[in-house]
Amino acid sequence: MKILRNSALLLIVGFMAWMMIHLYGQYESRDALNPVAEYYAVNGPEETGAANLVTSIVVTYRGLDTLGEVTILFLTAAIIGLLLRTEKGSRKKSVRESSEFLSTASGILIPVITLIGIYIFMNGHLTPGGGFQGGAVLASSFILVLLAISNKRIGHRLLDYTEAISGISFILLGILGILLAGGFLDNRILPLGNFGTLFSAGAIPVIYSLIGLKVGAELSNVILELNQIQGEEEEL
Amino acid sequence: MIQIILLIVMAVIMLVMAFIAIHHKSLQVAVIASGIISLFASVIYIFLAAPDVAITEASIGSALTVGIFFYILNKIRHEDIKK
Amino acid sequence: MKIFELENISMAAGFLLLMVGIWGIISQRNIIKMIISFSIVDTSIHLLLVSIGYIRNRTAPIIGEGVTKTDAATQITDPVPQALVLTAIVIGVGITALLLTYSLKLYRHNRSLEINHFNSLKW
Amino acid sequence: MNIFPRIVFVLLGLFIVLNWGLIMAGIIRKIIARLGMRRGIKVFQPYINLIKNYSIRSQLSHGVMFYLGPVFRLSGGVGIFLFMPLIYGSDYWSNFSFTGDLILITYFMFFGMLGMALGAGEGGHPYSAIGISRGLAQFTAIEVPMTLAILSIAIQYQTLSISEIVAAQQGGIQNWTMVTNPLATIAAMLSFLGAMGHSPFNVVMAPQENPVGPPTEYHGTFLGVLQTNRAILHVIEAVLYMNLFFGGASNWGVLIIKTFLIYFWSVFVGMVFPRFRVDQSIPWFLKIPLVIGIAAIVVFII
Amino acid sequence: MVNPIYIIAVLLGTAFLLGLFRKKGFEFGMALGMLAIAFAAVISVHWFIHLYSGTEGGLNIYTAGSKPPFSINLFMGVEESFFMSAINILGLLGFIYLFRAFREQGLKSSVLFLVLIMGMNVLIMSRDIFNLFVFLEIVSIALAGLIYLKRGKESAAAGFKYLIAIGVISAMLLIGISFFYLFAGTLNIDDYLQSNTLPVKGISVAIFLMLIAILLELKPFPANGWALDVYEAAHPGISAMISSGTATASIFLLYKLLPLSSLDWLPYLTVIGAVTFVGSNLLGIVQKNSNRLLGYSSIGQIGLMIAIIGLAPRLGDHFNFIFVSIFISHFLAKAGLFWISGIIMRSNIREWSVLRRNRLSLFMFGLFILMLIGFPPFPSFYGKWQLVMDLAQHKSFVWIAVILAGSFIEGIYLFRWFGYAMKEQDDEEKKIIFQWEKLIPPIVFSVLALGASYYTNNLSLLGPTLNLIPIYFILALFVLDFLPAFVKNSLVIAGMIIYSVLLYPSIADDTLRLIFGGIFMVGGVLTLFAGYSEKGKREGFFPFAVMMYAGLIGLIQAENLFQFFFSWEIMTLGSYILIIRGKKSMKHALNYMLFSLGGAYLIFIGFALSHIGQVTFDLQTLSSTILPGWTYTLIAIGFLTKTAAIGLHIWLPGAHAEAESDVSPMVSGILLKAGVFGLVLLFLLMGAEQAEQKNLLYILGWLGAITALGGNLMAVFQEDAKRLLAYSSVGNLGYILFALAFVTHVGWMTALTYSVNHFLFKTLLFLAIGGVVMRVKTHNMYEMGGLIKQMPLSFIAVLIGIITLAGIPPLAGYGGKWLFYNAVLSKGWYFQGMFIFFAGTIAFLYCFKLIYSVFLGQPKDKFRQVKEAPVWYLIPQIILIIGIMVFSARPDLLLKPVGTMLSQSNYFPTDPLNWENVTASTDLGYWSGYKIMLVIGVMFIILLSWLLLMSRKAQKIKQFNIVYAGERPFKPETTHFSHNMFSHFYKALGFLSIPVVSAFWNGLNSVTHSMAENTRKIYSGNGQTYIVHIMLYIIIIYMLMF
Repeated sequence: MKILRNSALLLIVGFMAWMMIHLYGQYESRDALNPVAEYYAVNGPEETGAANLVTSIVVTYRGLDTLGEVTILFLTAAIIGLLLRTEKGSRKKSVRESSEFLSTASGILIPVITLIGIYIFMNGHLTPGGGFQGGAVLASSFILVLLAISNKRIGHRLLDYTEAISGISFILLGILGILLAGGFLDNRILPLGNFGTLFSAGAIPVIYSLIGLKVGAELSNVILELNQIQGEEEEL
Repeated sequence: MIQIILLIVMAVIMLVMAFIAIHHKSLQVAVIASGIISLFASVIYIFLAAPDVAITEASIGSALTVGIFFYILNKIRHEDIKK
Repeated sequence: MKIFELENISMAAGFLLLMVGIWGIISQRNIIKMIISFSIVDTSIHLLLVSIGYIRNRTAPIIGEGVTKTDAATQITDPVPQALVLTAIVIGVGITALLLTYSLKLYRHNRSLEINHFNSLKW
Repeated sequence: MNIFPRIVFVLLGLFIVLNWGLIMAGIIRKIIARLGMRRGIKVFQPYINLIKNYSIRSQLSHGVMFYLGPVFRLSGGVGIFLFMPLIYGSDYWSNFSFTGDLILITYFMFFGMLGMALGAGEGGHPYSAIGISRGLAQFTAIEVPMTLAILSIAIQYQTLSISEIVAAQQGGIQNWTMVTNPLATIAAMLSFLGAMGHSPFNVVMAPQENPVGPPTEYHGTFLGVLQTNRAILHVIEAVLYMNLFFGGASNWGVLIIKTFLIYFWSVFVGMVFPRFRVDQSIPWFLKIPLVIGIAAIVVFII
Repeated sequence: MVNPIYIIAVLLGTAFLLGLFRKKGFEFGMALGMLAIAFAAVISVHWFIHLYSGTEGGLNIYTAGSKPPFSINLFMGVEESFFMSAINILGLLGFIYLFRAFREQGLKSSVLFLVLIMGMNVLIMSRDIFNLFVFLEIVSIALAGLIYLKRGKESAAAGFKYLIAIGVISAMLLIGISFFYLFAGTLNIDDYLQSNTLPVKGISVAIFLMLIAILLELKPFPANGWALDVYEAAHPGISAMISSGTATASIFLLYKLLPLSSLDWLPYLTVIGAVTFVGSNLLGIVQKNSNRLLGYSSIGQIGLMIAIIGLAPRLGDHFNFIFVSIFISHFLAKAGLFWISGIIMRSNIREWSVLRRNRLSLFMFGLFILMLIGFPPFPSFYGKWQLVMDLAQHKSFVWIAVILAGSFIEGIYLFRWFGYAMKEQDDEEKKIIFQWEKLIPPIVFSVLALGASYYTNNLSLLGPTLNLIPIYFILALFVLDFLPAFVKNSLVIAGMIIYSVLLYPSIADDTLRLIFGGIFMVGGVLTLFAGYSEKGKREGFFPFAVMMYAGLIGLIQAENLFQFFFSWEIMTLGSYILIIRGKKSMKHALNYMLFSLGGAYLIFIGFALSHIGQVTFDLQTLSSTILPGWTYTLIAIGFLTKTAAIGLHIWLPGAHAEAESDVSPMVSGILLKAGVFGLVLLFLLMGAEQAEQKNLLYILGWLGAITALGGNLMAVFQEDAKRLLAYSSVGNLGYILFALAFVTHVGWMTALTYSVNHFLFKTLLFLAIGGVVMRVKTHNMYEMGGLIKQMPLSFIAVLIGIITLAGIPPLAGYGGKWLFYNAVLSKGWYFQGMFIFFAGTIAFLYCFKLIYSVFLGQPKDKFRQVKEAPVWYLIPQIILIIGIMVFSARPDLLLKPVGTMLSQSNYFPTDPLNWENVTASTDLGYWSGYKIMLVIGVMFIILLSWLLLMSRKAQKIKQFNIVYAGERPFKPETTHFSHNMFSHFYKALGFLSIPVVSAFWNGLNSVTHSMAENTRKIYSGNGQTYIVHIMLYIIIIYMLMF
């Protein structure tokens, strides 16, 4: 019976593979950029002032995607909160003694990791990396905070505020783009500055920092929500 | 040429890992295997001139995802113990 | 040497990985295994996308060492797929986290991780 | 013709028919008795019965419909008489047949039956209703061959007017429907057996033997009215068959002979055959007479 | 105009902001959220009004200060603004609806909702494929969270299944998008479309993956198990959003992306949509859970919309109208129904009877159900009409059949459900609260539904010609439903009389319409009189009574096919609701509706066929149809359903018998004539030659004959008085049918005479028996008896009625019989004629049974105190009796004009009837109604006097005294012989009444049900199986297309 089932499923995979082979068969190695990419390559640095073209695309040209993406993380955190929320709405406080070693280590590590994270998203327009990566690093530092300190309420509020403020600022900057420049999320509301320096590329570093903060807060929130599961739910 | 050979090796490892992730009995091993897949993928991204993607994949796709997996596995185990 | 080039190999690897992931999704009854398979599928698609953007012998799309503003068009790989992958990765994480949370929830409700045990709704 | 002389002739005709009906009933019963090796009643016994009933003083009425039942019944009988041309070629004896044709008579037969059924129904005796239900059920089946026969004649003569049907049969026995359309005649005569309610189709009256039933619930004047009607109806039904199948009558003598023979046919059959139950008689009518009736039509279609 | 991007900004900003709020700020947070959605709604509606009325093409919204394809752009056109308005209004109401749920689950859940709305807005506006992917994910994830709003095991399982299904689908989408970028070099829809280059090799597979993913989002049958679980498990407020909201966005997405493909997707879409429509509805038949049922229905409706998109080339200019009207009906109705479901919190459709406790929600429920099925005056009716007409123009008969079959199947379960709500037992024990904030959204949508109907009527190609006065009258009656019954009754009667007077001049020249109009209107007023005997308010009766009469009169007035069909449906609807008001009529009303619906669809197809190659919908187009055989057959069968020809009759007895006392005469005496009118009209329009040539008539003749026999035979064996009369109607309609099939002058004259006769006597009988039933509270005749003393007037009415029915001279019925003989003989249909006459004598049996069992014999003890029927029942009876008498004495009053009309119709140039004063004669015979009446009357009086004279001393005794018979039973044990009166007849001919027809339909029914029962087993509840379904679906479609 199991063999029968598996061979039937294999057959499905086979058919899917057959479909994908059609795609693969059509693929030919590229030797030039297509017009859109070429536009980015030629005009991107001029228009956005960012050295990292991926960043310029992510933050400005496809900024709406990024907004959506940030929203998805936001949603995820909210949904996890909703899903794991206990019926009474109050979470049991888990009081766990932090080990001496952990608190000492985190005392040193947290500032370092946070700084790395901030560095990554601040320099997103120049070097590889940016808001997402930096955000992830920030989140890891937050995990350390979580392990180190026992009062999580403060952390939670902080996260919420960071998340909300960075998110709203992101949108406000986007709207400023409509009002002051060419359209929603246009980075030229700030001077483009000297190409290749930290304070260049208009609003990109600002936006990317906000994204970084928001992503960091959101990822941290996800972790926090997961951490707070107490398993006391007696639902149907 | 070395790049190509390396790439093939990595691809093979990824596939093997994928099989392990799917068929290994232990969920922990499976999760780690999936993390390894992501990790190798991020190396491939560097080969393919995509450092941004590589960093992201490594930090988010690999580390964070594996972390969440373990978190949940832990919780599930915890549930079992409790009840 | 059409086949043994970087982009071909990585793309083939992506497709193979995709198939393995799909196999995992439809064959594994354990929902954690299914979620792992989903993340494999995600990775495979990212690999495909990056391969699509790759152009042989070019560098990363960052203006700086070795890439000048003026000649960027002939020196860099396609930045667009990379931007897309960035987005896709984050979305993938979100969905994976959600799936995992749901699996925990399901485990609480049903004391089981087998997908065929969650069929109280049907027909 | 003016209306008043016509009324006079109608009343005269009615008188003749009534008397002939009473006498015929007496004669037939006498014959039956003799055939059964009995002495039988007096020939004038029906007259005696009639007079006796009309003069009974103690009378009971169950209600309006009970009262009206006999009126309906008699109206049915008299009505058929009124719409029936009696003597061929005589305007005096054609009654009110100008108001309607064969169809009218066919359907007017129901009038009396309905009234009778309702009247008896109000009597409250269950046997009345049983008898009526049987009678009606059997009647539906009787009607089928009859209808086929009528249709067959109508096709044959291309008219529904009785006078014209009679006219078409003049000039000797070879022109009678009996000869020109024997199938229709057979079908009609078979259904006539049922219509007369003699054995083997007298199950309708069977509750009488209990000894109750529609006629016996009535008494006195009511019964007198019913007896009057029966006398008229038997003759006039025979007249109908005579007109349709046996060349009509050109004078009263012929009429009396022919009606007697037609009526006697039903009595004769009844003496030979045992009684049918209703659920037997209905299929019977829907077998042989039906087939014959259909054949009677098919002959004319082809 | 406000830039639509602010919708996104405001919604998202509010969502982010709400993340900050804690429990204390809940109300404030909700207010903010509501404001944000209201803002979105206002802006989108504003844009819609602006773009719809203006000449502008729409607004391109650029982001990031560069032009597409380099940056993402949004587009706000008229279509976009329309769908956005819909979604935002839905969102606003949905938000209000979920107020309590949000409070229980925390403000975070309302954040999800806001993001959901935002996502859908972007999905509609965005012109960038990858952007669409991102926001599709947003929408999916937000939904995945909201599914758990209700909490619990089921919700968790459904959410998980949803997530994995969406995961697979979005993987396919993403692969498609990736390779699309590879091959096309752009992610912008417009850019790709404008490039005008030949499609790149290989791109078709990529586009296939994209489109199939979007299609799978639309839950095509059978790859939709996950969606059904979601519909069932989610909070109804969320299900409403999925069904009306995300489906809207997704289908617009499909519409938007479709042009990308160079492959001809349209035929496949049609097939996919049609399979979904029929398959999903079929499975709905056996569904008991209301939310899941709504899910099946949603999926079906979306399937229909997909099919319409697929059929777009055949619809041409009408596509927008058709699509939008179907869409708006689904949109409003489905959301409304889900909302109502959430109000009453009952999952079993049988328990929806609680709706009766709240009139308003019951009304809304009915409104939405009817809107879904496509009854007039709702937009979907117009949409389906136009759709079928256009499809017929392109000879796409298969699609017409499929679409109507699907609609019919949908009708089955929706009307069953409606029946449950109307009639199923309501467990009073269980309390229910109708919360105000949950009632607001469905109320708003009901109002919108009515508004949309009005607007569609104005917009449709034929609409403005519709006579809306009756509709307004009906609406006014809904509003005035709080008045006492007698006020409303007077209003309705006055309204009908006024309308008749106004109507009269327009039909005065047209005898045919005058006759039927007379039956409908006079009959209507007469039967309404009986309604005065009702105490209280009689809620929900008058609007539907007027609806039925409006429909009937609409048939008379109809100038074109559309108006005719519109009226036909209105009439069906009104009568259905009147019938379902009866005590035990749930099942019968359903039967009635299903047969009517099926018949109406056949008529519909017939009309569509006749419209092929025609420009107008004028009734005359029927006479020049290019497919006469099919057209006439279908239309005729449709009308035959209404006249309950044998085989299609099984709905009638129950429906007519179980209806209320004064409704039975309406539906039996009057409504049935609609079918007759339709047939007459059809034959007139067919033209004599067409009609003569067809074997159709011959079949029709036999059908009529068998119907007459079967109907009467069945009537004989009934114990239920009203059922007896109902079967008798079947039989009588058989006569009419038979006579119509002659297509000769005298034949038609017979049919029309019979129609009038049947109207007179059947209305009379139903009224009389209805009056009796009102008093004795039972339908069973054997429980009655001897009522002549208590109800003499009713007795007289029944007596006159049955004499007319049986065709006994001198009353009017005989005229029909006489004409019949003439017709049969002149046509030569002797054997069919024999059936008819046999049926006629059988009629005698049940006539006797009716009058005897009820009025004669001995009375039952418990009925000795009953009174005569209410005076309001007697008045119309008296009027009808007068009518019968007049018509008996002077048949020429009717027959002469009919004869003239028939002669003038180029149809039967010669009138075979010669009139000499009041004596009619044909080649065959003659008949003088007046003289017969006179002779019989005089004779009767003479004989009566004779008897009176002779028995003047008769003593009156009680009914129990049957001492002459030697019996004297004790009182309670009556000797009333009534039950199973014709058992001997049954022994002889009962085999003819074996219900083969019912057995056939029951068999069909059970086959359908077991088919659905077996098919739905594929939804095993296992999420993995659902994924396998999805993959198989992709593979199969792929194999079909490549």
